Amino acid sequence: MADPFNDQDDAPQGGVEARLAAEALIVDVDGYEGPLDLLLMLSRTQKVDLRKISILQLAEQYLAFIERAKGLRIELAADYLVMAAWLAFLKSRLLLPADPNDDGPSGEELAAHLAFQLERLQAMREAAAKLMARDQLGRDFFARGIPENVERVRKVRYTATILDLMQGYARIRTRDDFRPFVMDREALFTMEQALDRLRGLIGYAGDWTDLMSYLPEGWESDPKKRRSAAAATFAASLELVKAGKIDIRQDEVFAPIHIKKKRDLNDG
Amino acid sequence: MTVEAPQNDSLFEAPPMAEQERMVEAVLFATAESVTVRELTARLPHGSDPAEALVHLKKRYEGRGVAVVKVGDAWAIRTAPDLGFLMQKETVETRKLSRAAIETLAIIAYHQPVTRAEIEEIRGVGVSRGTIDQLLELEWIRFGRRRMTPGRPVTYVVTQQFLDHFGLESARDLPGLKELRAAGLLENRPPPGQALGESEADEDDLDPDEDQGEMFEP
Amino acid sequence: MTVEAPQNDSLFEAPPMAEQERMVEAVLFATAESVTVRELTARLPHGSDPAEALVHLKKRYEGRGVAVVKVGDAWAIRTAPDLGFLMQKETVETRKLSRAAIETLAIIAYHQPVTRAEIEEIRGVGVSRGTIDQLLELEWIRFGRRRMTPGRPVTYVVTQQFLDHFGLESARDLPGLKELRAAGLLENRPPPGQALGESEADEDDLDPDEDQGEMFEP
Repeated sequence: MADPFNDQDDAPQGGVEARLAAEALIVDVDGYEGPLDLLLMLSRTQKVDLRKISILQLAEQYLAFIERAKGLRIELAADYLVMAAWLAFLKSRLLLPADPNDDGPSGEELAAHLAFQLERLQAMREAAAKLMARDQLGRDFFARGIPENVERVRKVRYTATILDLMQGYARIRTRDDFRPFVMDREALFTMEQALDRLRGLIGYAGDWTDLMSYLPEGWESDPKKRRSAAAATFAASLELVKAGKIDIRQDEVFAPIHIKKKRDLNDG
Repeated sequence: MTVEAPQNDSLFEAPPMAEQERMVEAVLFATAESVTVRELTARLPHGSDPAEALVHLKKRYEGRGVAVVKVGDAWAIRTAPDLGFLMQKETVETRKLSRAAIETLAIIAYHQPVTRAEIEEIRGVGVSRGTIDQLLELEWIRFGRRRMTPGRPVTYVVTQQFLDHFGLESARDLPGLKELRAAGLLENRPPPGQALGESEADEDDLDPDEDQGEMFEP
Repeated sequence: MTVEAPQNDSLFEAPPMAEQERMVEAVLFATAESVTVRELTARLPHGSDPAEALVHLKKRYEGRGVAVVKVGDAWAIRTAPDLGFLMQKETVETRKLSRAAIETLAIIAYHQPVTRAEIEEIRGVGVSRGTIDQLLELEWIRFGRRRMTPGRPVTYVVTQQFLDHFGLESARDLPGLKELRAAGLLENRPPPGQALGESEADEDDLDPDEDQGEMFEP
């Protein structure tokens, strides 16, 4: 890479040469990876080890470079200008006696850090070059050309603990209270049961009797049971009417239903 | 290492046979398809004898995990036939048993032998065939004797594997209802408003009140 | 259903070491990728010791056309580097990396785990998103843990594929790493007057010069 700073002495005096030099400069600025990279490039002109570099001199080189670029109307990215401002500040710090009231970092500290940054960047450059010079997969050494397919077999293992089991069981047993639709057989009186009961009892009643008095014992109070027994007994009574065994009557809507054994004609 | 005299009058000597063998080995390994002797000849340094190198290489791999094999008129390195089983990768995934399966399993454990109708009666919801099948496949339940009632329904009982998995000597060692209550396990109330169908619907989903279990932890 | 060998003292004895070596050989030959010892353990019969088998296998291939190489915590078979000239046909043209990408890669490798702000601090210029993306796409870098500093910035580290590509056993084997460390050039040295970590505070803010870096890429 050409060092633009080297042509500083024979700076463009005009004409074609000036334009050519200006073009070269544009190309070179574009070639830099930021101000730190430019500084690193400029530092090489000092032809000393990076550790012995004069930061003051480097700052001057950089500022001169930026001035020249400006003079040639080269557009510089903002961070090049930020670096220029910072280096100008650094330069003044290095040249002027330290202000005892300023507790900020000294010019020497700032210069040392810049030197460290340059050395580190240089070191990373070299490391990158060494890395890329290594033998590389697919270029110098190679992987298997005909890989064989590895079949994937997925297997699921189910787990459960004894606690899961106990909790599961407990959950079911406590759920009983919450079952809304399960037929509770204990509270169910079937029509068959009602028929049996009515057939047995009807003979004793000679006169009209309230159907509700035929409900089985213990089914009258619990509303659930009462409902079931009443429905079954009513259905059974209709069965018996159909069979011609009893008469049934209701005086008005919602009035009690009465039944009576049908008098057997043969009984006289 | 014997250096053979070049067969033809080459300007350069062919590499030693051991070196040629290395080369053939590398080419067979890295090439995406099987390689003919003609191609090997073209790729190896002038004067090489890949056919001979192949003989040596083939011999070297005898009894190894891979073999140098002839495929048509070309050569390749392949897995030894007896090691094909290694070309399978088994991944085991651990999953928690669904709530439906846990409950069904619990009922079978506590009430065995028990029929499917009885399980449904106790759970208050239907038991899907998949749930029973899963437990059978896990070998945690098996068929017991048929019930001597109309329809002669099959019953389910838990297995030795079940006892092993849950660390039980016998199913009778499962804590009874009284103990469950004492342990606070029966005080659990399902979330209010939980309809019956719901628990069935999410049968295979992750247990929605999974974290409720923490309530029970001692 | 297959009954797996019990985890504890196995009913089946592990195969002899020579057989285990064959198996490891077959598995490594069968894939273009590197295989971890953990995966080998999973694929070999129960009770096998692939780590030991690998030691034997590595020795067996010394000086051959292919070599058993360690890549991070995995192993692979690769052709001997001195035979690369035979493989012109296999050479994969890799996209030429920009100077920015190469430097960024080196910085990540030598300074990992490293944040984007730290990379920018070292290079003295913004790192374009495209550069990082390219390295991620190559699978040479991946995200490391977030840095426990304000903004919790992501960090980058190099991958197993990176080690494989550059033939490194581990990131510790990076060329010149020791010397760089001894020279203090891998230290995170904050600019004077700035506390450590402060530079990372604005890490997750949008970088105003984000796309500036791209200007410089060739």
